[in-house]
Amino acid sequence: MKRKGFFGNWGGAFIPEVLHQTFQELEQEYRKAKDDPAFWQEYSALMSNYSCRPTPLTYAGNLSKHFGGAQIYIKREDLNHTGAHKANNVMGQGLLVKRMGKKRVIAETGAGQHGMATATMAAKFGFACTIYMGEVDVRRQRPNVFWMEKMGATVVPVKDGSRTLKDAINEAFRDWVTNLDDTHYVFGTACGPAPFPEMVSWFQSIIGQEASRQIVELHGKLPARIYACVGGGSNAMGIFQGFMHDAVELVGVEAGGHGIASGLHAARLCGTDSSPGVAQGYKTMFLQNSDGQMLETHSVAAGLDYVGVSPILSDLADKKRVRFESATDKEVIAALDLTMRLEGIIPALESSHAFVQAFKEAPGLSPNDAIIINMSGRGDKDIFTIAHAFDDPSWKEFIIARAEEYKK
Amino acid sequence: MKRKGFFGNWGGAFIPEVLHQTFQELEQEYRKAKDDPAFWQEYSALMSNYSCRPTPLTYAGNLSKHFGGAQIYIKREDLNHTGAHKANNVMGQGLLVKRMGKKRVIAETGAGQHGMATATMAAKFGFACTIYMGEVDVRRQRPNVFWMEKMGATVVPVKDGSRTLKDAINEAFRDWVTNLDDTHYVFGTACGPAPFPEMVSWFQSIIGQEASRQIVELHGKLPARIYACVGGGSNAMGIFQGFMHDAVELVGVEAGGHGIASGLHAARLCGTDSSPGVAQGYKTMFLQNSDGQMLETHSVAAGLDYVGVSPILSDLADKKRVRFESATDKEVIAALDLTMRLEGIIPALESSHAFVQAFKEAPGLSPNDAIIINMSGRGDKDIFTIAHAFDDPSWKEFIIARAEEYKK
Amino acid sequence: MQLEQILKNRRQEKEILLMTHIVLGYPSFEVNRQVIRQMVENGVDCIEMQIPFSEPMADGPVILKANQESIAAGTTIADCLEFGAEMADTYDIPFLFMTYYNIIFKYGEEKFLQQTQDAGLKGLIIPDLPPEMGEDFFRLAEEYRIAPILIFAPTSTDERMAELNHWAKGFIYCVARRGVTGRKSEFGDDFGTYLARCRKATDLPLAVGFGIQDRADVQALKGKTDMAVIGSRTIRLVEEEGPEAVGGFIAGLR
Amino acid sequence: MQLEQILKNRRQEKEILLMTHIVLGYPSFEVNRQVIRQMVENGVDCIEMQIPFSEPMADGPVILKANQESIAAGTTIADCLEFGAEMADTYDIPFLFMTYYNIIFKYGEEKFLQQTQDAGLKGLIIPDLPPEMGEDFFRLAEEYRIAPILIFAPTSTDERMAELNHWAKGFIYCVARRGVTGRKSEFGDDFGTYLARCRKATDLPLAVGFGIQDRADVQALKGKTDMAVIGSRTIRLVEEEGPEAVGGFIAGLR
Ligand SMILES: Cc1ncc(COP(=O)(O)O)c(C=O)c1O
Ligand SMILES: Cc1ncc(COP(=O)(O)O)c(C=O)c1O
Repeated sequence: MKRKGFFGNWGGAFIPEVLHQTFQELEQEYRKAKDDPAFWQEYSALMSNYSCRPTPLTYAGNLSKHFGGAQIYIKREDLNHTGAHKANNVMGQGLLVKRMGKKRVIAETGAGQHGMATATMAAKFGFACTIYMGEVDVRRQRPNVFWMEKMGATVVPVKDGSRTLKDAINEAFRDWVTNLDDTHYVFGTACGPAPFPEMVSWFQSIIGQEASRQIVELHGKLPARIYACVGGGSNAMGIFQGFMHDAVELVGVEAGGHGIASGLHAARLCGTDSSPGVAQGYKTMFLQNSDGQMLETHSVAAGLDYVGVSPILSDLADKKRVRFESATDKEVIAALDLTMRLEGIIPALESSHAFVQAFKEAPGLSPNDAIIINMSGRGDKDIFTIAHAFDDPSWKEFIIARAEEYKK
Repeated sequence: MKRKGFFGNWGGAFIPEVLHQTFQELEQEYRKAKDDPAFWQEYSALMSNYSCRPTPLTYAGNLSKHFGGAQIYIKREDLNHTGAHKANNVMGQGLLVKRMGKKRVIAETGAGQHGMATATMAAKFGFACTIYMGEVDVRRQRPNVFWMEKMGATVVPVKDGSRTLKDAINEAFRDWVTNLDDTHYVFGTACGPAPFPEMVSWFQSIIGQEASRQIVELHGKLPARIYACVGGGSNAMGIFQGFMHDAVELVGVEAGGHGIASGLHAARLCGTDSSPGVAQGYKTMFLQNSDGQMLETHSVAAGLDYVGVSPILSDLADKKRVRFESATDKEVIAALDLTMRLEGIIPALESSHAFVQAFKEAPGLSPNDAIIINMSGRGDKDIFTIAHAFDDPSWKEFIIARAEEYKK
Repeated sequence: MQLEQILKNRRQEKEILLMTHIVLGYPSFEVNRQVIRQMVENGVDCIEMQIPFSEPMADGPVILKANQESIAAGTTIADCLEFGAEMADTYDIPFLFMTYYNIIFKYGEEKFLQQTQDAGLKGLIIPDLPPEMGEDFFRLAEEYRIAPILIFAPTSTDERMAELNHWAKGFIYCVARRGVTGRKSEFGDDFGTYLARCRKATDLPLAVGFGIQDRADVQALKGKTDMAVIGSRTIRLVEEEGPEAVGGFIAGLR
Repeated sequence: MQLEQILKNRRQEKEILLMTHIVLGYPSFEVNRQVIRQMVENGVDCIEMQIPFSEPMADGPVILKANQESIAAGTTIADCLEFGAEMADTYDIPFLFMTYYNIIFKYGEEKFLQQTQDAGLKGLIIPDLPPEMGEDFFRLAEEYRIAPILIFAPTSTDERMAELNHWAKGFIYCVARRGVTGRKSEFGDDFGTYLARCRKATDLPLAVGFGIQDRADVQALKGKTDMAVIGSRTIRLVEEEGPEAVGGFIAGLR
């Protein structure tokens, strides 16, 4: 028997009683929207008029030649307004918030992309907006913070716990239980209590819908494999859903950080440091110690640096429908470098994880095969991290010179 | 009698003899491409697969309501790959370079957008690439420099003259006359010697082609007015061409800097400090003194900070087909602020000039009228300038803290 | 005797009962001991001991910080169970564990219940385990005679209260307002209506918690509820004035 | 006498003529005077005086910098015309103005030609004014008997050379290579072929410029061209060793 909100063993809604009613209403509104074809139409019209959907599926001729195996295609979620797939989910939830008549939205953010997208949506829909962001991430993603504030959002740096994504989520929940009457919590990924995993995946499925049509147009047949990075799992779910019932291998790539053996990573479905758990309102594989306390995670990519993972992906891992791999920080920087040089495309650090695994496997496939890499976002936002990772001397000089001006 | 390469009194190709043959070949290749319907098809397929054309025409409902006059639509060139309309021109020239069999491209850049676009195109097409950029602009647009270098381009800071766009152009010409056999100079705007003004405008006309179709779809009829910022004039020419023969008022907005009266601006077609001249290979209205020496210009927007202007626009100004206005730095920051807050959209500082004028005029038009603002690019690239203009304290703290790390 | 009965008996003798809260291992088990001793000596009727969790989603800043520091200091679940046993053995009032579900889930539900029973504790408060997420667990708890304390919130409908009552044992924890622990609550008209709804929905004793700060608050609750819950207030007191201050504070509440 | 004839006469007496170049007002008109005096005294046959322009697109770093510093020091077109008149009046060799077209265009073409003629100058080199961009101007120049010097480049086709020859007066300036002024040129086989093409295309005297540095370069050109042009080399010399060094340098070239 399928339990409501569960995917196999995973999911559910482990929420404080005060939120019970709010979730009932959200669930209802979501079901109504899902059953209403006009809603999806409104959603996809919004995404094509305000963002630029359908996003292209770019053929990466130079990378394909370089690796001499599969034909490599890149799904360009970076071309969305605000620069990542996060916009899809957020605009969809924005429409729901309007339907529910709420006036304020809150969100957590790691890489800042989801915060940017939410602040943007709030400006567009005229909602008040508060964004919770781990203090570590505020530091990693300062430009995004600046833009969120300019868009009228209040950004609250979260100083508890590991001061990253999970702590921002806890803090957002604390806000929500306090202000639930007028506030909607725009969850940023396919995690959290039901109906979020399913609902976020639904909005993101627009990626896979487009990609499955586009690859057949361009390549003449379905791809052999699809690669997506996995933070919470929303971009992966988004593209995977277009190919779930086809003979297409789906590969999720987690943050390998300094290496799986180092303990400094965020590999929940392909590592050995995770175990089943219940936190942040849902049941999934968590990086936790034997007492059930969550571990610190690490990734060069703020958006992958998370202890949990979509319960839907945990289920697909159980069912072996999705294969999970990991990419180390070092591999990520190398793949990013190659992609910039050969294709003139700058993937976000998060997205670059998917590129790493695709590059490892492309040479072993036939030139008749296509693979798709889901490029979840663009790397501009990561300039502070990337310039740092490349140890760029003129960047450093520039920052030092700017600082001198500001000190005057 | 129409002289070849002239638009009314303006234009021509005032070039050193050593370039004569190169321009002949370029002119020929351009004519061939223009007469070949397959070329435009290839071009627009590239733009839709690699960038995300057609870019949306976004209805700005909140701004429209705010001003209570015309319905405001925004043409979203910011959603292009690399973040500005510059990509259109560059990809088009890239295809020509391939046809000409050259292996290296050079370009000047002011805002860095054209340099970014050229470096990107070079990576995609496998060309060697050198970008000339005024030293002042290198400082203003450091992030773009970083990405250009990562894309494999060599960025040369130009230390002569006013160390801005015009000097970068001179320097690029010096490279070109030296390396003309294997090198194409990807001119970045609708200026320079013929056939550049016409050719760049042709590639950019894709904006107007789309917009004229889109506005009728969305608004049911043609717009009353169109606003575009004018640096060299390429984005303005791009959108204007879609409406040239219609009863649509075309408005070009130049950089008013600290105000027209201050002398610190870049107003060539609506100010009083310019006069006819010949420089950088073409004849147009230049900001120059009575001896014919070029003046220093000023704008908060690096991409508008230029002494000359498209000869085609000088002609359209003569013919009163396009009206020219200017926006001051201060007005630009205010318009940018409003647009971020009300629509969740971040226009580039250059593009924000067009917003200023549209905001001034929208209240005086009827709600039955539509106006289009050409949003030539996104403002992310301008974070260092914008955060500075807003005097954001946490941004300053952040930069200072980063600098401290780098000093260790 | 089971929790419900113990509280009902005590209620016979007092106008209002007091439940207090501590975070285990914060600032240390030794201080916990001192604090609990003073609480018991000053007439507290029930104590909830929070086993720290790294993600205390329903707690406010004071308890959040206490959780994190306790974990950072090395507190383990085994330590907490052991300490719980010691307290239940030492004092003749009911003790409860309060914690988030993951702690129990990860430890093993049955093993945890078994040890809780062995330790002599009477109940469990798990703010993130609504009954529909833990049907098996609720059945097991019954087996091990550990009362699962359920929570009513101002947002709970009458139907929801009825459903919760169906699963609840021991008493009902009525949170006084929206929000997390630690901030002050107002006990106005809305609160009265809400509490009346709670009363109608269950025969179990009612405890009111979230933001109860002082004597005035406790007085205001007399006649309206069976038990007042003092949470973050004592943690702050210990932080600011040391464990010795707890006795006087408790004594002055009723 | 017109420029072509003057040069042809001088060529009767010398194996190769020398043309030198200065940037007016750099580092000052006073230094220009000293330098020109030494040039004339040491047998230079023709001098091009560059009127500075803020955008000297065809010039390399040395001349570029000289242009900018001259303008920054306040040099005006009127100063240049006046100084030109003084030189033409003082010395019995042909003087030319070299400048970019905007200087003339902005000053007024006819007024500029009139004053150039009045000053006694013989010709004009305008690197950014190909004849098809200046038909009217070329006709006016003829009227005022100012020779418009045109440029052949290694990239010019035979047809192009013929067309240029049609407009040219005085002599043809053959640039030795691609690129801007200032870098050294190689006079190899390709150069020989190129120069032969130039010779065939015109009856005017041929001058070769761009990158001629020393005696060896000038020697190599003997018999192949009528005149060698020394450009940035003397500017660098003045910068490094002062104006006094020019005389000896010029004397040693032939
Ligand atoms: C660009 C980008 N890609 C990927 C992710 C990871 O999230 P998810 O796994 O939900 O797609 C993030 C999260 O912030 C992101 O910004
Ligand atoms: C975003 C943007 N808009 C406008 C301009 C101005 O150029 P143009 O007038 O050629 O469109 C630039 C130039 O760099 C630019 O980057």
